[in-house]
Amino acid sequence: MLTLAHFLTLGALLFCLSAAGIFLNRKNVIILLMCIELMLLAVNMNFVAFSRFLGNLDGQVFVFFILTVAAAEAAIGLAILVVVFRNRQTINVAELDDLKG
Amino acid sequence: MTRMDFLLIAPELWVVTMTCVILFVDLFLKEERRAIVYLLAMVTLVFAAIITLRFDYGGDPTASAFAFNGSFVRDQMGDMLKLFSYFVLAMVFIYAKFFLRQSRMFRADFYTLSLEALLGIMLLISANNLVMVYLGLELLALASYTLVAYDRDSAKGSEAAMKYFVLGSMASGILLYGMSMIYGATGTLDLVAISEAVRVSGSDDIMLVFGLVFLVVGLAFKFGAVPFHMWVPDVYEGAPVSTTLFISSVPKMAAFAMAFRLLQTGLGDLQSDWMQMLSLLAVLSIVFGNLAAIAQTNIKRMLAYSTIGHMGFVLMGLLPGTAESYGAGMFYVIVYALMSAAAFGMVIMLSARGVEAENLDDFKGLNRRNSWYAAIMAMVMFSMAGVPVFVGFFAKWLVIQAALNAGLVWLAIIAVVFSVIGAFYYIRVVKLMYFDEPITEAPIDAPVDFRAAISLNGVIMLGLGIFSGSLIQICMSSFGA
Amino acid sequence: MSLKTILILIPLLPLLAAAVAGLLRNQVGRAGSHWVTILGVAISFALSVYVLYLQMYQGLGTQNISVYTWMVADGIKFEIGFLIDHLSSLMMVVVSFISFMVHIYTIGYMADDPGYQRFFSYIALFTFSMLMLVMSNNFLQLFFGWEAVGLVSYLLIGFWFDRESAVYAGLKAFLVNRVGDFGFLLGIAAVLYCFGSMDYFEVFAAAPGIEGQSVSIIPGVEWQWITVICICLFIGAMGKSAQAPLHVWLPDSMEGPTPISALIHAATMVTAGIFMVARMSPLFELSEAALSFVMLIGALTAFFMGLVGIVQNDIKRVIAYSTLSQLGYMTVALGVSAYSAAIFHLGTHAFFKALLFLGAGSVIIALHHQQDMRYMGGLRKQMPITWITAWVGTLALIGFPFFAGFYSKDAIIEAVHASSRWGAGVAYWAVLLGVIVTSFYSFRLLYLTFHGKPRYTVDVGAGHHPPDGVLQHAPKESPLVVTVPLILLAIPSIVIGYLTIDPVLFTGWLSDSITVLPQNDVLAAVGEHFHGPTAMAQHALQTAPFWLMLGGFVLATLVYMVRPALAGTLAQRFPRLHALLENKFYVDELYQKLFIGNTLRIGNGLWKKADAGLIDGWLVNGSAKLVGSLSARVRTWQSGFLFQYAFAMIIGLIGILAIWVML
Amino acid sequence: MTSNWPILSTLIWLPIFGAVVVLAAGEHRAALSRVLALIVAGLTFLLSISLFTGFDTSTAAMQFSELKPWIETFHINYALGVDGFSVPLILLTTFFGVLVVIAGWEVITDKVHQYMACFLLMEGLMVGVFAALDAMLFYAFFEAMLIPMFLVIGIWGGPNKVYATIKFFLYTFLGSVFMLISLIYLYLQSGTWSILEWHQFPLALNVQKWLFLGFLAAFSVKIPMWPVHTWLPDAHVEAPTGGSVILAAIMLKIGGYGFIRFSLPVTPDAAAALDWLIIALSLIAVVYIGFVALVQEDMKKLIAYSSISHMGFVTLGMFIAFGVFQNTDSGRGAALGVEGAMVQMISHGFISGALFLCVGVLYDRVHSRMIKDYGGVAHKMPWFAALAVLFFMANSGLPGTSGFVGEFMVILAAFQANFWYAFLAALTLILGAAYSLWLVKRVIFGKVANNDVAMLEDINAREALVLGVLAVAVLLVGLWPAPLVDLMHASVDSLLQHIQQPKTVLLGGQ
Repeated sequence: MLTLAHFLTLGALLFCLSAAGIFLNRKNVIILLMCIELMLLAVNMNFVAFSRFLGNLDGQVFVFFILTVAAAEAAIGLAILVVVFRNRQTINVAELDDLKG
Repeated sequence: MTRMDFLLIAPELWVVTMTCVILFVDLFLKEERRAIVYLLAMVTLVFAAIITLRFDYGGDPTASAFAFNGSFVRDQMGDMLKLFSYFVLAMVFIYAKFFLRQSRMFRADFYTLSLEALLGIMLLISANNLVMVYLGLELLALASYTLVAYDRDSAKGSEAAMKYFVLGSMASGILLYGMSMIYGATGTLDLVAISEAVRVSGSDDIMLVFGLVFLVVGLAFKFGAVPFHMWVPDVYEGAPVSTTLFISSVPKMAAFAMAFRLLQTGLGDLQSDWMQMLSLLAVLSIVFGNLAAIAQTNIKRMLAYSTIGHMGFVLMGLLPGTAESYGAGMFYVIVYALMSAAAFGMVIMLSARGVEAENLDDFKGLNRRNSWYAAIMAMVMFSMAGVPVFVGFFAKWLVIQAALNAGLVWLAIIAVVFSVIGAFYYIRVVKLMYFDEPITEAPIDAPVDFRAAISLNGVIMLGLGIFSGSLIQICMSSFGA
Repeated sequence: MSLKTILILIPLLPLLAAAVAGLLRNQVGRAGSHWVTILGVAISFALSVYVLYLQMYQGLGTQNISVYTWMVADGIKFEIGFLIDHLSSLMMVVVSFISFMVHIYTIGYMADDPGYQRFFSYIALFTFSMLMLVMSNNFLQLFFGWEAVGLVSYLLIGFWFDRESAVYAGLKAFLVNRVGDFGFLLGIAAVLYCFGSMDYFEVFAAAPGIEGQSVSIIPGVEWQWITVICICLFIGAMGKSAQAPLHVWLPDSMEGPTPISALIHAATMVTAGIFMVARMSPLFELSEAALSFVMLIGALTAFFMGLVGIVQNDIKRVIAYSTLSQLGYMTVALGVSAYSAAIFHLGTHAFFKALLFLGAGSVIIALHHQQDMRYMGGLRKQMPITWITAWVGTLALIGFPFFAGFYSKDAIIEAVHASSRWGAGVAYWAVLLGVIVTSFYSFRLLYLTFHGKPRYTVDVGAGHHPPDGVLQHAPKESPLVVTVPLILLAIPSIVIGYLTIDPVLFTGWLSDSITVLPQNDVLAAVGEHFHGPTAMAQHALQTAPFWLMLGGFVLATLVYMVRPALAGTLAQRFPRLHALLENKFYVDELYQKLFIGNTLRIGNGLWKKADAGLIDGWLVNGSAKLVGSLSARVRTWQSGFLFQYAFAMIIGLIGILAIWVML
Repeated sequence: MTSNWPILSTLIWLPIFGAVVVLAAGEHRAALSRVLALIVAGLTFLLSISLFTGFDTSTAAMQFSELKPWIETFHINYALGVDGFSVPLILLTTFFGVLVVIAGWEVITDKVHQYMACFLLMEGLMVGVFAALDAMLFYAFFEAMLIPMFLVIGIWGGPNKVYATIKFFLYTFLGSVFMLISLIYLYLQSGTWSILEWHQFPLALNVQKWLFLGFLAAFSVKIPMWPVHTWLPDAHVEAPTGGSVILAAIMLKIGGYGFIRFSLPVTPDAAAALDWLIIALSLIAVVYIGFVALVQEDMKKLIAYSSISHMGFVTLGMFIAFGVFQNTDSGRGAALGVEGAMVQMISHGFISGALFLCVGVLYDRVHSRMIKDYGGVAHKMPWFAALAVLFFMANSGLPGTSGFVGEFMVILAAFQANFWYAFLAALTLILGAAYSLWLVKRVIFGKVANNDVAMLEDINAREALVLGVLAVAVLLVGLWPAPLVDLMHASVDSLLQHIQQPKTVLLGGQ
């Protein structure tokens, strides 16, 4: 029998994975975008699980909103990625260090 | 959904309508008549203000009205923040127009995106439901990302946008994670309902505290509090100055409102927990922001670190969790938005022919070139440093008073000591303007609306200081203090 | 004119004259300035004589007159006012007379000086200050006059301000006097503490009340309050009256023009200390310890400063050391409670010492500002009047019977002899041996200056700045404005002692101002043997002082007239002693090393090390630097790398989680 | 003029609005700005005289009071009023307001309108400090004053002006923020910002001590006391003459005024408990700084150090009272000390102002402040020399000049408390004379040192007027201080009565 804890653990793992992905990845910006999506999915997992176990639909509604926003976010993220590439001819994270100090 | 619901969100509706109108009108505008967009945007703000003001609470400043099943709230705090958002945004529009024209970026996008961000801000200010908070936040954030990358040919701009986007999305994720935890612990997304649930369960619930931590982190990112501040300097520097001007001013008011709604309305019973988290963040921000600002040579970057320090003060106003302290925080954030707008307005004024006046040295000898604008910048700097009788002092005073009232003497002492350290880099700007010889003798010129706005903005620093009583009164009464 | 008006006019006229001569110097011109000041001082002299006349013959008693209230604070009245009794009216006459003489003399002495008006302004100002001092009825005004005469003295010593040495001497005089004033001020503060008043009468009336009250200034040592007060006040007197070890300024003050040396540094200002102690006799009488201290300091000065006078070559310095020595005599007299004798000697000394100085000044003019006695000699032929008056002054100084100094000095020696105060034995020997020393250096001066062969040559073509010992013109007698004051001063130098010894010393003429406790009254003891001035002079032939004086005369004649080579031989025979005297016991050198050197070292140390180094460098700039370096370091944390930013956020998140969830 | 006329407000706002008008005259109409500034300053001074004539010396109550709400939410009022402590200081301020305008007449040629405006602004703000009865109002004036001074030093200052002015600003700012914390704390406890009500507000000793230290941080920097004095020599040296004059003559006095207005009456028990600290620091200032002044090579620096030393008397006089009460039954000397401190402040205003003007006179001609560049000035500038010697004599506390009165009173008072206090304080008689007159010796007297000195011309009518007026003031106070001290008797007595009653008692059993 799957309990709430299982889902929450899965959510937490996904969250950790995505967070780790953001700061461990030093190569490709696209992987960052993927990690962000993953993070949102981890949250969705939580919401859905809670919604199911609390018997309250609000959580699932929230998930729909999150999915929608995530799509918009991805669009903007990719657009920025294009601009970055156009200006710098690279999408290497480690080379994005003009601004510092 | 009733008529009342729509009456309550009329300002938001007006802004969203006008945004669409502007988008549409722009399609048919020739390049040389683009000023119409600017005028329409200004009209939008003016009428938004009128519409906002028309709502009547029946004389009770603490009264609130709910719409859409409690997911949207109107109260005096929200309305005041909205009004100041319109006002500051109007300043931003005026300043930005001059810069965008000079750097050949005068397109409708800036105005529509800003208005969308404003919509996000308005929603955030009025949000009374976790979903609404999230939507407002994202609306603001997505528009902001785009604005940062507004100059498509700027390598720095795109780098800043990328960093902002990644970190911002991550912060959203963290915030959402916290929201999910709170949802799990209380079974509701409505802030009022959450607060009732928390009152029952108390703060022993580990899930609740877990959620609270994530929520605070998300908020801290929005404020730019240390250690979640890394985006601030890079974005301020990388973005075109018109965008920096926007990001540094209006959204701070939204962040304050969001923090108030989440922490006080929703999780007010956990005040003893989040107070300690916020005080840690506040101290780190004040210390780190002021220290790092000293070593800067780029004025945008310097102001970015100064923002971090100032946001520490706003957090200081939030954390005691009393009516007076919220009033202080609100006053601070409004004042900060005005100061920041004026400061970046001056940066724009000195940006000749679209080349940004990024370096502090560009301010050298300003008094010789034009003593009035030097005086304005000096007033802004002294205000930021917290020297009476400029309004920045009164903001600091209220916040410190709130902290002292909560018994946080150590916090107050750290705050004042680092505000003195911070005063150094502000008066260094004054030093450059007044004591040094100018690098260039080029006359300073700007359109008349710009000159009027910046003059008004500068005089506000002094006027609002000398006559600070009424604004303080309004801020305090919003929370019943 | 009421008495009050007269009294106000006495000091005020010289002040106004000073203001006119100083501020309107260009308007009144040279002649105008001397006329206005001389007129002012002359009227003030005449009024002083009138006041004295009132006191002596009209039965005008002691007058305590308040002029105006300076301020009232804390219930203490600080007033400006006059106390007129025999002591102060006597002093007023002495001061205004000598001042009057010096004013006239100055016309001749300063005739060619560009600072003519300034000089008259200064000396008139001095007269004002000194009169304020002696007429005062309270401690505040006393201190005012005390410092004001110091100021004028400073200005006048450095009158020729392009002379480095003169300016230095002025500074030195002021600072050494300030050391004295330091004690004086503490004394006044102590008076206020003990009596709660600044007024002489109130203080004197309350004085017996604090007898036996003690204070422990240094923990564990109990001192009588009255002794503390008296010693503090006397330290002031030591500065002003140049008593060892605060005597160092007086010889140097001879850098000033000679009229000043006569007026300030011989006759009037330097005696202010003596006057003050006499005025405070009701206090001093209560403290045996303080009086012993006063006496010993006086004895020390009287003998040792006289010794130094023997080897000086500068004519004015010899007289200056003589002054020191004579002031020592007066101080000794104070110390044995013979206040009247001190005042008596003060008066006689004022006349003959002013005479000697002015005589020396006359010589100096004749020799074109040559002051070194090694380049003088045989001037008696060219300058008969100066010569004769100088003899008169010398005889008075050494105490030749019937001359003024004889009566006053003999009275002091007798009084010391009669005293049984602790240390009086030592003091007696000091004043006794002082007589021979006085006699020796006085005749040495006379011989070297007026007798023997000239040690200068006259060379008409020598130019304006000839070398030492060469003169452009032959010396000649000084003009009338110089010689008349000499004659006018010579007369009292002869007769004043004879005429006044009886009333001043023995019939209690000063008893309205001076208090002497019966058990201390040595003058009464001396007075038992007094049978009139003539008898006293005759009796003197049988006493030690007379023979000692003669001894000095014989020695000086031997060394400087009979065998002039002997002086050099003696100096070679006793090189150590000679060097010791030549260098004035090395006191100046000691002070230079001990105080000036160390003061500058401390000052520099505190400034460079403590102020600039520790406080400013380390604390102030150090913390600024610390902030700067912290800032530079903090800045590097903003590395620019996205993953590090994200990492920081995660760490922050985990940190907060750890703190709040785990704890 | 009616008796209801808000004279204090006029004195504050007339110069401030005058400053705005002068600024509006613009950079190119220098002559106009000068005349306008003179008119405004002169008018202000004339108006301020009515404070003196209309002042009732028989009462310690506040006079010429004004009260209007300012920030009602926090009970902050625009409350003004003067007593025997503030009137002399306000008069001093308006007096110097006129003098600095005249002193800067021809000397300042760059941005005259801003220069004049800065000084007028400062004048108004300083009057505000002395007249404010509301702590927030006081603080606002207290801090706002820094800005014009910061600009004056920075714009018209010497070669190292930036370091000096930033140091001045931050030093003072750091001190005053601690005071702000004390003020806020007092408000939170008492619910009012009224300084007079704070005087009556009971506080525990422990709390008082912390508040006292907060005040001390602000006022000790301002006055300044050892060891937080190091901003002063730098600021003075670099400031233009007018700046130095105002700084020395008035701004330092604000620290002393603060002690009287806040430290003593608000926290009397802490003041009594910690008076040893102030007395020790004051005596260190007198002696230590005296030594330091002696070895200075820069005239302005020497005068600056001598100011610190003289300010030691102010703090000593104010805090000696507790020792006097302890050491004597009558308490005689306590009032003498406080009044002496006040007189010393006024007198030091005249003297240090005059001395800086004297240095300014030389600097304008030779462009050096170093002592070694002068010598024999008296040959070329006899009138100047006479005035300078007078002022230096006054600086060394010569009786008959104002410099004597305060020192004399404080030394007398110190003796009533402890012999050694008086002993150390009286050392200034020697040290003060030493550094003042040694400077006179090297600068004024001696042979003409070099060509620059040989080319000197004596003071002109304008300089003679300024210095002459000050000379009269110095002599007047020295010869007849009664009118000055009579002004403050009632206030001093009431202050001393007040500080003798422990506030902690009012707390009851706590």
